[in-house]
Amino acid sequence: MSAGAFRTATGGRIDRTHTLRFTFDGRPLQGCAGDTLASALLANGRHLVGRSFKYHRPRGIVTSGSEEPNALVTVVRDGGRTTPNLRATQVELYDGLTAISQNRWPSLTRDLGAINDKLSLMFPAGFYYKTFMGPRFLPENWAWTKVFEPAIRRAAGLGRAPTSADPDRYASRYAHCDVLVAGAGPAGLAAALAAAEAGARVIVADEQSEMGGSLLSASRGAINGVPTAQCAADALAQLAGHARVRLLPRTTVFGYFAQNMAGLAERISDHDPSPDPEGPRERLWQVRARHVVIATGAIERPLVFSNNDRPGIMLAGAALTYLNRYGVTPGQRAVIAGSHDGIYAAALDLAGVGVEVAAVLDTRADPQSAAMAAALDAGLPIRTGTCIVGSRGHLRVSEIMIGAPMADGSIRDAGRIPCDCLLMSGGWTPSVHLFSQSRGKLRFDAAAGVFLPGVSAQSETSAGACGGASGLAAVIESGAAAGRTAAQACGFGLGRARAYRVEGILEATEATGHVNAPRLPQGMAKAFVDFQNDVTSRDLELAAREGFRSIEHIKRYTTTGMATDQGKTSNMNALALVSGTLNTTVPDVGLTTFRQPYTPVTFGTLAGMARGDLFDPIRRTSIDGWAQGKGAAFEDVGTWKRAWYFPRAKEDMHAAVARECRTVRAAVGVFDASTLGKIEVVGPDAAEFLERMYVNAFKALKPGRCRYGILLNEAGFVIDDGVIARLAQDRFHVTTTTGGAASVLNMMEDYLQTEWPDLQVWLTSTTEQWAVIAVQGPRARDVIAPLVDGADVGGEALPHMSVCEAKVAGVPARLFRVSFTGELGFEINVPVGAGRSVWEAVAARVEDAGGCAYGTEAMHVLRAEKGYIIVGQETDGTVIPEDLGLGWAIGKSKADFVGRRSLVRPDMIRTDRKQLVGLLTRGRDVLLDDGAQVTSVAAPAKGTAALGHVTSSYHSSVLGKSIALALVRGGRGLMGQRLHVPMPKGAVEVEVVSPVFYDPKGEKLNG
Amino acid sequence: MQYSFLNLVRQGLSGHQDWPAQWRSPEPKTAYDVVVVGAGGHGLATAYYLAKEHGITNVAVLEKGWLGGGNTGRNTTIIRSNYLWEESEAIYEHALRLWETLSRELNYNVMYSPRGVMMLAHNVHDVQVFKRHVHANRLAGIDNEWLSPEEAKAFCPPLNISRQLRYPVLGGALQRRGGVARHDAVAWGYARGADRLGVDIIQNCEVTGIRRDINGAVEGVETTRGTIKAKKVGVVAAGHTSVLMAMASLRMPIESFPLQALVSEPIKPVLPCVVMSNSIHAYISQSDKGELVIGAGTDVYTSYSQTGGLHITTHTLEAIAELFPTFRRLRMMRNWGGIVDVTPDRSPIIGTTPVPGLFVNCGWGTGGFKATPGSGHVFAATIARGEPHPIAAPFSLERFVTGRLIDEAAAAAVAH
Amino acid sequence: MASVDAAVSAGGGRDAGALVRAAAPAARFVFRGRDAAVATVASALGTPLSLEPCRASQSVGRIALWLGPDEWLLIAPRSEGGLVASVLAKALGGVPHALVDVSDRNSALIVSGPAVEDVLSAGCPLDLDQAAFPVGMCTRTLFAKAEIVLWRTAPAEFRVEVARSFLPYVEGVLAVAVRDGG
Amino acid sequence: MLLIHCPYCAMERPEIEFRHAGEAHVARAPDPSQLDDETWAEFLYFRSNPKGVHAERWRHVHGCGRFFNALRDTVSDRLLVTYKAGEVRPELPPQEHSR
Ligand SMILES: Cc1cc2nc3c(=O)[nH]c(=O)nc-3n(C[C@H](O)[C@H](O)[C@H](O)COP(=O)(O)OP(=O)(O)OC[C@H]3O[C@@H](n4cnc5c(N)ncnc54)[C@H](O)[C@@H]3O)c2cc1C
Ligand SMILES: NC(=O)c1ccc[n+]([C@@H]2O[C@H](COP(=O)([O-])OP(=O)(O)OC[C@H]3O[C@@H](n4cnc5c(N)ncnc54)[C@H](O)[C@@H]3O)[C@@H](O)[C@H]2O)c1
Ligand SMILES: Cc1cc2nc3c(=O)[nH]c(=O)nc-3n(C[C@H](O)[C@H](O)[C@H](O)COP(=O)(O)O)c2cc1C
Ligand SMILES: [Zn+2]
Repeated sequence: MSAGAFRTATGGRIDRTHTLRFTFDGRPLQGCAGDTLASALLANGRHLVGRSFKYHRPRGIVTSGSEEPNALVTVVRDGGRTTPNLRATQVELYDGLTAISQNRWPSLTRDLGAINDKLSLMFPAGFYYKTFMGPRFLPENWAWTKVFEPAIRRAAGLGRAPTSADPDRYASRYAHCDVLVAGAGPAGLAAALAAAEAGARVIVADEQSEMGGSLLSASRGAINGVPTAQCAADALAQLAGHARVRLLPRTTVFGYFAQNMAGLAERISDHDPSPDPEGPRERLWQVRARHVVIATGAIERPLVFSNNDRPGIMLAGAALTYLNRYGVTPGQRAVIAGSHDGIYAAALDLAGVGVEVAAVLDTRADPQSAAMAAALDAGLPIRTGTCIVGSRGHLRVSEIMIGAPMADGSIRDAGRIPCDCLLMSGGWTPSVHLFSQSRGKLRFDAAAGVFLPGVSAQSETSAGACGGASGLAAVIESGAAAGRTAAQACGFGLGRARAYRVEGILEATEATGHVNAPRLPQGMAKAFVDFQNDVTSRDLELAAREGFRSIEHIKRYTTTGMATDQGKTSNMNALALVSGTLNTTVPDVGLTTFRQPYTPVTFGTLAGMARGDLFDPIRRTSIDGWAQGKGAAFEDVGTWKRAWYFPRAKEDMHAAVARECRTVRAAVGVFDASTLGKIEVVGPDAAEFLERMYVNAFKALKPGRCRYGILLNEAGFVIDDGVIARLAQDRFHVTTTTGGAASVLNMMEDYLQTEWPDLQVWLTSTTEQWAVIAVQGPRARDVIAPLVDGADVGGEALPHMSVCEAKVAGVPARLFRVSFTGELGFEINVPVGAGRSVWEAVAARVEDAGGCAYGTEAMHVLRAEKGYIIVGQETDGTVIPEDLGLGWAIGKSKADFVGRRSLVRPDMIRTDRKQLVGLLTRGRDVLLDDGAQVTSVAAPAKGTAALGHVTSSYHSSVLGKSIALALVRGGRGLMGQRLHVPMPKGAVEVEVVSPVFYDPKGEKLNG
Repeated sequence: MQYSFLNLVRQGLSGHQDWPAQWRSPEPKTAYDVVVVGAGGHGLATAYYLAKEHGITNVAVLEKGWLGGGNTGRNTTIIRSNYLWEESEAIYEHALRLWETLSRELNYNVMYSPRGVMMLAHNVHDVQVFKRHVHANRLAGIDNEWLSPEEAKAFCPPLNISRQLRYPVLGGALQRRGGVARHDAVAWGYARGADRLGVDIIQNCEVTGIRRDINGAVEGVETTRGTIKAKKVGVVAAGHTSVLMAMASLRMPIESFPLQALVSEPIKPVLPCVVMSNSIHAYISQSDKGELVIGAGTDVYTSYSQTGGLHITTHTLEAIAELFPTFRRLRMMRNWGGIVDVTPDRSPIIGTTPVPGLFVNCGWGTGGFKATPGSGHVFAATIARGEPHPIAAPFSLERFVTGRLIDEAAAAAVAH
Repeated sequence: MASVDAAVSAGGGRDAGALVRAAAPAARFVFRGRDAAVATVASALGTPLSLEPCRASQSVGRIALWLGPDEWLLIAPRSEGGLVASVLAKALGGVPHALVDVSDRNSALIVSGPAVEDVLSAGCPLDLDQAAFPVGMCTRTLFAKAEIVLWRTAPAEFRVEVARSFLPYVEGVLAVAVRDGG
Repeated sequence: MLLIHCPYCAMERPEIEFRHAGEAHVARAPDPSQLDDETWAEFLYFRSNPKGVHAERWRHVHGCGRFFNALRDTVSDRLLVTYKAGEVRPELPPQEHSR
């Protein structure tokens, strides 16, 4: 037989003619198109697929869906595409698939870690809190950090992270719809159809490769005369016919956020043996829906009994899915057990394909149902009032022990049944995850023993099994009704309701079945509640015994529900156990919080296309290309790239910067200042507005003149500065720091709109309108004069701190006479489109004049030589103008400006505040570290408070020595004194000097 | 019963039947000497040190939910003391020293793991700021060292130090004594310790009012389990501080924001240390169980909802995936939020209040887990003596009036 | 969408079909002011300024995009820039207002094609369905991490105005989005 | 991600287009120099930070650029109403408070 000895002859949705080869732990196997890795492994009789987290117990496939706790594998692909911790139940088989098991060494069948199982008495829940603190004779924490913790870490974890970078791409999309349907089982499909037919814009997402949910596992029955298994395809075809319906298979609705936003993770290419290398692997959808229909079904619960975790023990519903959807039988001799009618359907279907049904065990004493009657008719060996008390077998179950519960609560031995698989059903838990994430309140349905959606918090409806509907007819009905309600909530008419007639189904009589009272183990045996994290019934009892009452504590102490399946199959069992142990009710104990994601979501999917150059915008000036051509090095300033320095042949950064500085001082330099923020402030009240914003007086500023502006926050601290030019009575050109451009504009708008809405003044960002070419140096005027048309650039006509309009190199420009170097300087503002050409014209003349282009580093050195501050370097959000020696800038006659009141708070008028000073090192070449501390003695005792710190430190090639700016306590009163700067190699003696190192009289400003 | 390897073995042989409750669940008494509001790490530590160091054992810790269920139970557990300002250095270093001996002190393994905290610099400005920290810390006797990108990579192999990164790693500041601890164990250890010294920890008991006598001084609290008298009340309620202080008609310089964190599925050890990147908002370590524990940024609006927006998470994972390209295929397993109490200068408020008998310890914002032992220690002293412990003194409420802020945010963006 | 496959491929297909091209060079002005000035501009420009939020108006190649209750982005052919500036300046005379030339501040892209909504939805959080974002609607918004002004000029065509330095980024994201069908 | 109704654009827009701007109705005194240190500190730093209905400011920064006010429930994060800057805080129907 092809593709597995446990494959049925016919049936299922796989393509038997299309054989796929794959390997598991190196062993070559075959499956069929349409298989999952799990179904293909089972078809080959392979149940053992992994080892548990803590005890390394052999584990098999328990479920057929995303709730799988055990069957986690690593799928190996080329390069960085290997992925750990995938659920075999969700991995679609493709030709050549390579999967390996995890958390075992040296092999899955012989795993040394299994010793933990033998020693498990030492490892109850939370054991690590109680030990590893000694031994006493060793220093505190020594053994823990050196021995125990490393050992624990090595033992923990499941799969291995890839070792090379992920080469795949991830896409993302915002989407909007009227109705989002989560889950495309019978309820979801009926809802989608109803909503679509009412005219709504619908998105349907289902995490599986094929839509249809439980319909795909149906073996009998019909809806409106169409066999159930065919119904999904019909519904999908109809949905596809609606232009406003979007079907998203392989897409998990993983999160339900505020105001009906849902996060969806679409898996696009993992199922493909050779995916399009250009295409994305997965896609994040952020969907805003007006109404959400949650139709996510229900999840079956395991039974809790001794050794309930052996390979070969699986959920009955899963077995049905493997049989009817994948054509796979779970074994040759099956025992089927549970407290729910589902077991009869499973038994009948298995018997129907020739599996020997060794026994059907119903824990209920006297169940009555059509399903049971059918099983009786078929002659299946049914035992009611019977439970399972244990299992045997090594790497696979070989036998189960059964018992009969007595009236006094004890259990009478009722024998053993040899088998190679046990199919169990402890009932069904409605998937209320998304509802709960939407912040809806759950209610406990005592009759069914489950939590169901109670009070909604958002516009949503739960339909089908997740909403508590039982039986296919009711499920479809609730889905259709939900779809109609949803469309109506979005303003569409109710429309005609479709009629659905369901026939021939073995309906369950109860929605879910009560949480099965666990049959607790005797002796050493363990009964697992949370399979993946190896949490046993005993761990839960221990937690209760140790005083943990809250289920939240019990969860964290035992780690139940904290594995990759987040307790999908285990939380209700844990809850039942705990409430039993604590002698209270399930709703009194309550649930832990449902959190997104519903199932794990790839980091790459969440990061989307934000990687490499698209991680954040890379902003480049219009002159950037020129700088690149000259081999400039760049630095990041906010999102901008700025030319940092322009190394010439063999120059390192130091040499290049030294040359650039000398050239500016001796001749002329040209600098790209385009990134400076610019705001055009226009209107009759413009001067008044700026007067209120900045510390400086602006009303008195004459058109054509500029002023250095300092901006404080309301707390009085310097947050920005820049040159502000008055272009006309009602028009200012304000510049800000590169990093401050957006926040200053925001702050100005804030005051304008909310504090002074009466002012007639408007703001426009012009940062990107103007390219700014700074020409600085004694020859600056010579360089630009021939290029300027329409203005006199002479010292009289255009004095320091003035502005005019002119043509530069033929381009209309705003020409500023300003200096950030202390040299004669101009800043040519031209429209960005002409930036490069004007720059080239200027740069050519600069070079002819013996000058050069300089970068931000030289700019920093030049300004530091002059003692000019840089916001963010000399300031750190705790500095007021007076600290910087900028008290002079404050408009003395002004009644108010932003931050003024704060400047007279007690701490601001202290005399021992840190003040900006210059520092000169004893040795001329000793360079202080940025941020080095300043102390009064060379070797301060540990814990001595510093006097201050170095804010800027450079080697000045022009002055032939190192210079530094520093904020020092009472610094202006310490001129000439010797202080110390402790550095890694010993303290450096420094002299406190004026922060203006170069041209203190400012004579060079005039060339 | 003492926790020890020997007792673990002994108990193992008898099926662990005899472990006593880690703490009692007592009924509240009508009066206590001190009531601590909030059974987070800080509140429990406060009670523990009140009993242990000041002999004040007639203490109740009132908790509206389950102890440790606030931010203590939802933080990324980063511990370090390399803060900038002297006042901060003093308190965080005080805490770090206590961390180093905490497991034995409490006889509870809190799994303090000094595996090193590395903060990455991505631009010249970052480099300058971090170097300033390094220098300041060294002067204060706090370890902090500067690493080149290559050294950073050697310390943390999965780190991407490619110069081609949008924000390349230009180096990092490493505090080797920094690390992580098992957050729940910290709450449980202090709870057990305090309980053993006689403190009543009363869960599911929400404080709904603060009672004051005719002189305005505190005389007790109203709770969902009745009135409880006390002449001294210490509020240690993190995100809920404003709500509690409003009960005494006090407004606070605090806003409460959602802060999110997430974990990946567990994987074998890949990340040996803690990595923080303030400028691109990513914080990551690997727990002993194997999950990557990742901290995100705060949402922009105030909220009491313990959840946050997806866009905050995606933003964080963008940064993580860029710094650790081998993690891109790993998957987020759970995402949650806490409510952090943020002050204007990102430094805590510890001390007295204008209401006699009412003490407050709050404002730890995004970074108070690391301070837990130190905070509890100095707050206990403050309550016991009725005046601020010297280390706590600079963190007074008055600083907002005088303007003497301790602005960690100004110098280093977010402070985890 | 005729079949399931077609419906699915609209979500992930690569033949989605959208085209990105640069718009013709334009003159641009930000006009800000109060009611009196608004009327004056409208008549001088020959194009009414929409007072309805998020609506564009245009005639004879002159375009006014509502950006805010006191803010419009005026766009004209590049060659008419000088003319528009002087006409407006003259008309506005003593009326308080702000008119700022931002011709070079922005660049513009035209994105068109049957998949244009999906492609833009790769980065734009707004509902671009015609019912929600009809022809003639314009607004500042976000495209991934860049601020843009988005204007629907035809059922399957949008104009994207973006600050100059963000253009490579926006083009980069668009290129990826087109390749991925959104 | 919240959905916020901008009263100037007259439509709901996604949160990422907005910038939160702190508590609303914290008025800056016309002449701050008249205030004592405590009152000024109150204006600068002290906030009501309520658990429940909160009046706050938002700016539609990547939209129309306007600052406006909103009432939001800080427990459910539901935006109850938004209104233009300068308008008085609206009264909510009683049931909104209790949610
Ligand atoms: C996601 C996240 C990541 C973080 N990461 C770090 C990190 O890496 N490093 C770090 O140092 N810090 C971090 N922090 C911050 C840190 O968690 C907190 O600063 C610290 O845990 C605060 O401890 P606490 O004891 O003061 O507060 P909590 O643990 O929040 O305790 C306060 C308690 O008060 C209770 N309470 C409130 N109101 C009442 C009432 N009316 N009556 C009774 N009880 C009440 C609450 O239920 C709560 O249990 C993070 C925080 C978050 C949310
Ligand atoms: N209520 C019960 O106890 C019970 C038990 C067993 C079977 N059933 C039967 O099962 C059917 C229930 O139908 P239904 O439509 O409610 O459920 P269903 O199980 O048929 O469909 C749910 C679908 O939702 C998908 N899904 C779940 N979570 C998702 C998520 N977060 N994102 C995307 N997709 C997700 C699943 O893959 C599945 O396809 C009925 O036929 C009913 O009789 C009910
Ligand atoms: C450091 C740390 C590690 C965590 N590890 C896990 C984990 O392995 N599995 C898990 O499900 N949750 C883990 N959590 C998250 C908790 O389950 C929970 O989400 C968090 O404590 C917040 O509580 P809440 O979600 O119940 O509100 C971890 C939390 C923290 C703080
Ligand atoms: Zn708006």
